[in-house]
Amino acid sequence: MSSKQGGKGAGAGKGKKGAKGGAEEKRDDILQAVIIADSFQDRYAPFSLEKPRCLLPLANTPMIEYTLEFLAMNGVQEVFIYCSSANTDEVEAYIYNSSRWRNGSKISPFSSLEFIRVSDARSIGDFLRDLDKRALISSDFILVHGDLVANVSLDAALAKHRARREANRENCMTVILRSAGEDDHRTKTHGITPHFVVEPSTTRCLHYEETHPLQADHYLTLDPDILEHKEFEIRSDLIDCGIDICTPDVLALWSESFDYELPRKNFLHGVLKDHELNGKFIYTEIVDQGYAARASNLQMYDAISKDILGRWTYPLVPDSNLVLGNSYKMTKNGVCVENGVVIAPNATITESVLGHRSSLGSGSSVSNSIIGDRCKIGKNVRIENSYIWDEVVIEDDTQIYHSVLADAVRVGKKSIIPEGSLLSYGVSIAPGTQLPTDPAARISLKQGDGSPATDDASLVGENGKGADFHESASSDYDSDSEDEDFGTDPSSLQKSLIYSLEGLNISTSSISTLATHTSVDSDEVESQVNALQNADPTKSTTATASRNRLDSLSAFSAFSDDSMTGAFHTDAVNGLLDSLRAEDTDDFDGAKLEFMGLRLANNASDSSMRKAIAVSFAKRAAELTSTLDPAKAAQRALLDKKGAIKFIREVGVGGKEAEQAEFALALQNALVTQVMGKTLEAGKAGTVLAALLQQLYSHDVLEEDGILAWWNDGRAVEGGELMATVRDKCRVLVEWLENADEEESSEEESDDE
Amino acid sequence: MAPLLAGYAPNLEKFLKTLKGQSLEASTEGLIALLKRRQIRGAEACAFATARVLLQVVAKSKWTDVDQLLANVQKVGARLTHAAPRELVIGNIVRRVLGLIRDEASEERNADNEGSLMDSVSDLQTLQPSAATATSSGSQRPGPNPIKPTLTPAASFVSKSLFNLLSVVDPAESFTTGSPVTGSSTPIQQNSSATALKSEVIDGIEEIMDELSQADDQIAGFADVQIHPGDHILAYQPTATVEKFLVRAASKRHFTALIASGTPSPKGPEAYASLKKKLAAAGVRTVHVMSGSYAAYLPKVSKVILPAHAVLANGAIIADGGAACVARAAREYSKPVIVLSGVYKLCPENSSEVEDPIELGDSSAYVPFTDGPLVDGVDVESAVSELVPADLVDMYITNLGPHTRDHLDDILADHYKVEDIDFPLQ
Amino acid sequence: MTTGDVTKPEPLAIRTAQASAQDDSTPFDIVQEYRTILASDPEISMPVAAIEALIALLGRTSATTAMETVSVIKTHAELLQQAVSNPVPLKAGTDLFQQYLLRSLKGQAAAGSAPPLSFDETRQHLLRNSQRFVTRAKAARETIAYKGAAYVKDGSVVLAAGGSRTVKTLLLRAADRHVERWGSPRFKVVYVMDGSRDSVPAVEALRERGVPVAEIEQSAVAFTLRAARVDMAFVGTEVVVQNGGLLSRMGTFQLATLCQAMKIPFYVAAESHKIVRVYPLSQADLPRCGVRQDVLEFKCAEQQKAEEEDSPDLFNRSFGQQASPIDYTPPEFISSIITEQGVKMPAAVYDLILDLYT
Amino acid sequence: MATEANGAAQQAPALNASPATPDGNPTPEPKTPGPATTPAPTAAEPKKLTNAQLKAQQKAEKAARRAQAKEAKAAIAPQPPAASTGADAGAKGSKPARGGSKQDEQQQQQQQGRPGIAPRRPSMGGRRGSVGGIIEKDPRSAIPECFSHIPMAKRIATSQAHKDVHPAVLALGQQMATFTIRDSIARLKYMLLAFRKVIEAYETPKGNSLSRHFIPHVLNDQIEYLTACRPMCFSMGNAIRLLKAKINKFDIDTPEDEAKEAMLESIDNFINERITLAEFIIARNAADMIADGDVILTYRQHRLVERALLQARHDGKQFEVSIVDDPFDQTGQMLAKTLRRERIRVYYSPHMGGTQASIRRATKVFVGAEAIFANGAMQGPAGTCDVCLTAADAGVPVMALCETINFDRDRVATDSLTYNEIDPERCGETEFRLLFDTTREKYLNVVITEFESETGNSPAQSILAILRKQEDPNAS
Repeated sequence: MSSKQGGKGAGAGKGKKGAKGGAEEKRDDILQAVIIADSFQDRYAPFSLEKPRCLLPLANTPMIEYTLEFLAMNGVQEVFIYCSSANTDEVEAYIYNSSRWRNGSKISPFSSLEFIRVSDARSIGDFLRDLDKRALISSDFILVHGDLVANVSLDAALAKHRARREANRENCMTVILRSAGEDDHRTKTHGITPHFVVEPSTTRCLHYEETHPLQADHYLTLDPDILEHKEFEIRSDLIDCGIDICTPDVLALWSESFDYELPRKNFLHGVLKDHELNGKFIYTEIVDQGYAARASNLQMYDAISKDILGRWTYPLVPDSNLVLGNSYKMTKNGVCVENGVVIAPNATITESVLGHRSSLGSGSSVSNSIIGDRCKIGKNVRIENSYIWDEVVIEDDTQIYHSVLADAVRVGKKSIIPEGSLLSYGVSIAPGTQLPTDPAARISLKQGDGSPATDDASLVGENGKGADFHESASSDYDSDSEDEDFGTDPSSLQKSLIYSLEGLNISTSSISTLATHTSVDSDEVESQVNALQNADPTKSTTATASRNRLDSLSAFSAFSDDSMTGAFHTDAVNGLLDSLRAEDTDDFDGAKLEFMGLRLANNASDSSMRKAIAVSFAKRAAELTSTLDPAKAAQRALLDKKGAIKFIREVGVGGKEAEQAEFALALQNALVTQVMGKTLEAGKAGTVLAALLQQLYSHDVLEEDGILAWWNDGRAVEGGELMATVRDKCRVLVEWLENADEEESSEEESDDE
Repeated sequence: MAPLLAGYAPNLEKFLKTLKGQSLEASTEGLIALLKRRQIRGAEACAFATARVLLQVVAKSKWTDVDQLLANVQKVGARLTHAAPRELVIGNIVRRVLGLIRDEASEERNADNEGSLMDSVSDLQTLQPSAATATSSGSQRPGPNPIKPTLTPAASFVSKSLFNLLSVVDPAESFTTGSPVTGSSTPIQQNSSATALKSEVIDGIEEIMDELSQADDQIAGFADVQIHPGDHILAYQPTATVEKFLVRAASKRHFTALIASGTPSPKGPEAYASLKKKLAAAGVRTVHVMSGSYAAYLPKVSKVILPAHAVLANGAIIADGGAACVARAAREYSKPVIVLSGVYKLCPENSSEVEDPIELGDSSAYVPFTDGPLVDGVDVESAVSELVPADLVDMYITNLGPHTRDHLDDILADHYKVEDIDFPLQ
Repeated sequence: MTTGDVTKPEPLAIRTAQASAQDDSTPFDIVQEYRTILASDPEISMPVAAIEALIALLGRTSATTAMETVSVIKTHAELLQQAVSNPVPLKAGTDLFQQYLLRSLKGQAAAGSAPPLSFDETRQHLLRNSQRFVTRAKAARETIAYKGAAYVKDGSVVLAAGGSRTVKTLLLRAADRHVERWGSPRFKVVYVMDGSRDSVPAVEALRERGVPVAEIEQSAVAFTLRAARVDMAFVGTEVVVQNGGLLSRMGTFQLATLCQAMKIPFYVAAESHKIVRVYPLSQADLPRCGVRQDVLEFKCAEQQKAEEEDSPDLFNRSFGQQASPIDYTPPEFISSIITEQGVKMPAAVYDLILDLYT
Repeated sequence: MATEANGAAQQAPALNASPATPDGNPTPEPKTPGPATTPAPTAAEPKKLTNAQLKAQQKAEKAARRAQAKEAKAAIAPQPPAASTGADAGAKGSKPARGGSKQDEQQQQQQQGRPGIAPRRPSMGGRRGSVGGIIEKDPRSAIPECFSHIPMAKRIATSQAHKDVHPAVLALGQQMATFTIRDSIARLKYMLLAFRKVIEAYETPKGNSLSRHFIPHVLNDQIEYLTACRPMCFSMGNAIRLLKAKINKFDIDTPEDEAKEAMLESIDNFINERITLAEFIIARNAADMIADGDVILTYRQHRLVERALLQARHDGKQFEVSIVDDPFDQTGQMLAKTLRRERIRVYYSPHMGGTQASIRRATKVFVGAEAIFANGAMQGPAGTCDVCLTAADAGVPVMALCETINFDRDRVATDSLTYNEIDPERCGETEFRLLFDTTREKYLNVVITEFESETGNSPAQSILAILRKQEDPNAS
């Protein structure tokens, strides 16, 4: 049924395009962008209770400023900002008060900036479905989030995207990713690791999946079809900055699947998985120049702030004063100060930012920190790696390490704020208080549901203000709670400032790193896969508390595979081949039974069965070519054994056009592989394929549409000219099919008899 | 398809295109944003963009008398300079335009001879410099041999000064006292038409823009004098200016050019391809020295050529990072260091006045962001530009000709009015 | 000088009322006048005092014609110069004044007052504004301070020497700038204390402003320049000579030499009216420039004794108070001269002179 | 037969010595088990691998040496026949030849194999392959004539090498030519180790005496070949001089085994004293020059400087390091990371542009010297001179770290073009680069050598004095 939808959706998509075709060309020079200004997450809790995430200060600048600047930097003309009713007002107010961005402002770099309010939105998906309805989008547009900090130039990516889109309307989306290298990198997301399966030759994205240390098994399940690709990489070294270049079809896709909520976990993963249904292609643009990251949680907030201090985001640095009215100056020791700061002569400050009219008392030291406007910092205060927002008061002799203090927080004398503390708006810590270390405190004046919290003197001291923050019952987070319910939700890993897996019971099996294997000799591969299957999971390397990641750049042979399906494939192919080769009997039912058994044992997907079958017959045919001419070989391979054809028809293919195409493609791939495995001369491969297809056609296994669908399928020509040449050999057949009529075909048959 | 080829990202050309239709404010802010985002950078581009915007100010901004016009130019100018504090040429262009206005204004006033004792003072102050800019603007017109500025304007530039202890009036006070004498520095329009002034000033600004576009050619005009047969010329990170210079020399002289790319360019050996090609065409041998350091080569080098981002009043220059090292090495082997710079890059600021001339650029320019440990642990400081102390430079070649350090004062005097020297501090 | 070239017929000098009044009273003692002026105002500098003195003279002289007046002024100027051991600073003032008169006499535009005032107008102007000139001189000092203050950056270490009020003001302005930007002064000062107490006010004032100041002996300069990693040196001067060099209190040359050796910028803060038409060639050349000082007295025991007997005589020879010895700092040691007219290369000084006296 | 076996046995260590280079790679670096999978490397990456490689090879060589030693002893005692038969001319002649061919194969593998597999060789490794291609045509043709007098490494097909060149030397020559072994001290060390093998394999022909025959007929060929592969560094020259002196001292009728033993022993001592121990003491001496609160500026990554800094850190000194790097091979990044691991604050300036600014902050400058000439001038990696000049202007003291073995008693250089070397992969008009530059003695405040404690710190001008002192005891 989902397939139907797919069909409809695709159709709708096409229709829309057709309709807009003209307009599109005209408006191609107008670049549009959509900002998702609401994440529907609470990873910034408790701060996000008071202010929408995209307005929270990052290096003393509201995040959305970076996002808008990025769009301006890339010449975007029209901007649509999506907010949920929850916080539209605030965001809108902010934009409205900014003489730079306000819609229609003389000095705005954008020709238009519109807010779209979706009252009942529950997820980003809802936004995009809504956007689809509105049909505001005329052509390629850039989809970003309100917490994006980036300086990458999109020109190249846009050009490529456009070129691809013009080549094939189904190429609907390009995902911008920043490579971040092998090693641990502060700017990679912790906890949840995205894995992109990419075909290097085309940069096409084949598969997307997220893993996190809390999940029981650390396997990526790759759709076997992926393995049809001669080469692909599993990239987990990437920073996903959430920049997508989309054609309007993308919105159509969202609409088709009403249940998608998240652009990656649901949409990207889903669309790629159902590729056969929607026929859409998604590509990646992996940049290694420039900066791009999302402050999607506090850890990223931390990392990006550090990157800004380290000028990795240049020119998005405080002393560029991109925000109207700022006048930061870069001074010695990487210190950036606004006008009117007061730094006592013997106060030391390094690698930090100090906001407008903030003061630093004598004997105090600030390092690797960002301090907002109008903060009062007393004498002999020590601040390290911390983020102090506006109008914070810190009294003498207090120490603050790696914490976030929101606006108007007040910390009394001789207090200690240890690593990871989060002090939300207006919290006040009484003098001489030492906040807890493990777990670090998250103090707020409000509770998760927004209701005021009753001050907890035991935490914030006598007549301090604020209490330990509890999230609304819906997503209860409490670091004291047992590991189980803590462990269930990976996002909980990202709710703290400091990433740590301590105290979590994490299964020690790492993401299975599949053997790298460049040769394509199928037999070799099969043995390879067997080896994988036999590998005892407990033997697999144990995860440290740090991230587990696949070796980011291992080239995969078309046949190496995630152990499960891989195993099935091997056994199945071997089984089938044996019975096909068998001299004594010409019965195929035994093989069929065995096969079905295997299938159940491994609950192999249809596609993997399809592939197995295709491969075995292709191989058989290939073997036979050594003695016979291709045509005969194909015929013998298919017909020697009674029921083989039937088996293929029932198990291997199936009625649908798409499935038939897949089978054809599988055959093609298999033969090509044979050629590469030197078990079949290149010349013959094509003819064999042609012969096979023809046979299958004449035995009603494949129908005209199926074969034609395969013929027109992009993948049939992807991956080397070998594929192409092999395919070409079938041109005659195809042409013949296209204007086929009964007699001819029957004649053909009779000839074969 | 067009936008595709050009790309969407804004840049100087795109900006200039927009100027026509836009409101002045929009243009100003537009430029400011581009400057801040470094999407317009480099002396030439900044100078040109500034001139264009100031032209808009004169043409579009609302003003009825010279004081207002000056104020408007100063206001916009100040915003631009603050947008890119390290692009000193912006300030220069603003000063040039201010001076221009003052000249035109005073001429206007002389036209109708109200030359009373009162504002007569200003005549003398302004007349001679105006003569000066006359000569220099004369030299700005295209022509093989621009006239070298005479001493007179320089003298007149200071003549006001020595006596002002005893003089009847001096600007310092006239600013404070609201008497009509204030006209001395910014004469109030009595009955001369603003429109006339406007067109005059606009012409002047266009002349400045001509000067910008012709500077390189004029500088190149002095090449063959400085470069001799058999020389080994080390050109540090040659710019368009240097390229013209060398190529021109190549047409007359047979020398060897060592192209010094202080840092690996993304283009690799292909960098400076056009320069190499042109020189090769002229039969000049080029060696592309792929090194960060040059002390090793200097014994063989006969002259070092540095392109300047800006030349400061005391002769120090701001140049690409690494230039100071080359200059030092040159001094070590006492080889002359020649700085190429259009006059418009000559700033009245003194090296000690300039707010920290070392611009820290993009850390990822040379350090891969993909190197997690490095990114996290190490304070990367990649200097885009740095200050080459005055004592390391031997000669400056501008579109007016070759100069020594002591000369710079005169040129400054020719091009900037005393009143504007302090811009934008005032 | 297009406007000036036409010389106009001399109008007869009219005796002004007040001139006639004082005419017959006690003869005018220029030296006395000069000393009282100097004493009256600690802020006033020698050239300006000299000018003031001459203006006073102008008010008192019975001279009728322009020529007369000029010669009277001339003789008094010379009197004045002979009266002091180091006449050069005075010369700066007197020359300027005389030149100003001469110009107007020649009907030539003294810049800043064109078209030429008649001689009498000039005279009137001078008499009327004599006080104004003093204030202008002080204003000039402020301007210099304002310009120089920009040189003192966050975290820099500045070395200063001598009793120059200009340098003092300059550093105080710098402190103000820093307070504006940082809330507190972010630079340090090393003050070279020559035996005199002249620098004490500056040191106190700076410390008052919260600027950390270190006082060092002259002998500690070389050490300090490196040890304190000094970024730049500021000195005042008594005069700036024709080639852009300095005649200034003893020790300036030494300081300049050390700075150059250590590649530390050496800045001079001087009002343009301190520029004087004198061209010393070397330390030995000072007497030719009219400087009378006996820094080098090689003596043996006898002379030593002899002098102790007639010490008073020794006193009269050099006129007490401003007898502090000076030395000559050649231009190549000077990074630049900060004047109220802008920052000048030493070489540019000659332009000023040329323009003034030709 | 016996010879065959013996020969093979004798070759064995030599063989598995150099293949060990690529394979086993026991680098302490936690990451990337096998470099084969590493992606396109940052310029720094392969450098580390090279280090690792060197370590690896070192290990292997040691192993080889031990094996050799055992064998030698065995050879001496139980089976004199082998030795004697070994004396047979034919066998002797054939042995190196055969070995040579075996080595050849290895070379081939190393040559073609490596670039394909992965960037195992230094950053330029990838391209060297290509250079190797061009190399057959005269590589020097493109060198601008004003630099034509400067020598350059050259890859010589092992087949072209003199037949008597020992396999181990052949291998080493290639590794030097390809800059697989790059650092001067490393080159010195491996040369000596190779010579060890040469000596072990050497048997004095009938009617000849080792002391008369070995140098002219064996050693010189080796030296010639090595020099052809890459111009010798000063330390190599010095070492050879000392070795020859040693040999010449042998009495004509010193028994061969005794002489060989003596030579081997002196080589081992040499390595221990002049390299291993020296490095340690220099680091020690240099570390003592660092005081709390210092900001040490250094250029690129240099073995000695790195060790010194770590030593100082280990001594609990509190200081910061400011690294200026050569943008064309960013070895400084490696140093930066190493220091970070020791929680030393590091400022990193990727190119010369940062020098002036960094110097302002620095209190001392440490540079590693390739060599120091008789006049006290220092040869260092290109760029060192620029750093020292800037330091001098800013009045920041410069310390040069250098083993005495790198002192050159005879040669004097006042500029960088007298003795230098062209980067063989940048040796044309489109790309040209010199590897070293020379810093005049007046810009060096002190040279830190392996002399005990304080006395190890000498003014550059007086290195000859040091040499004199040094040689006195050594002369025996």
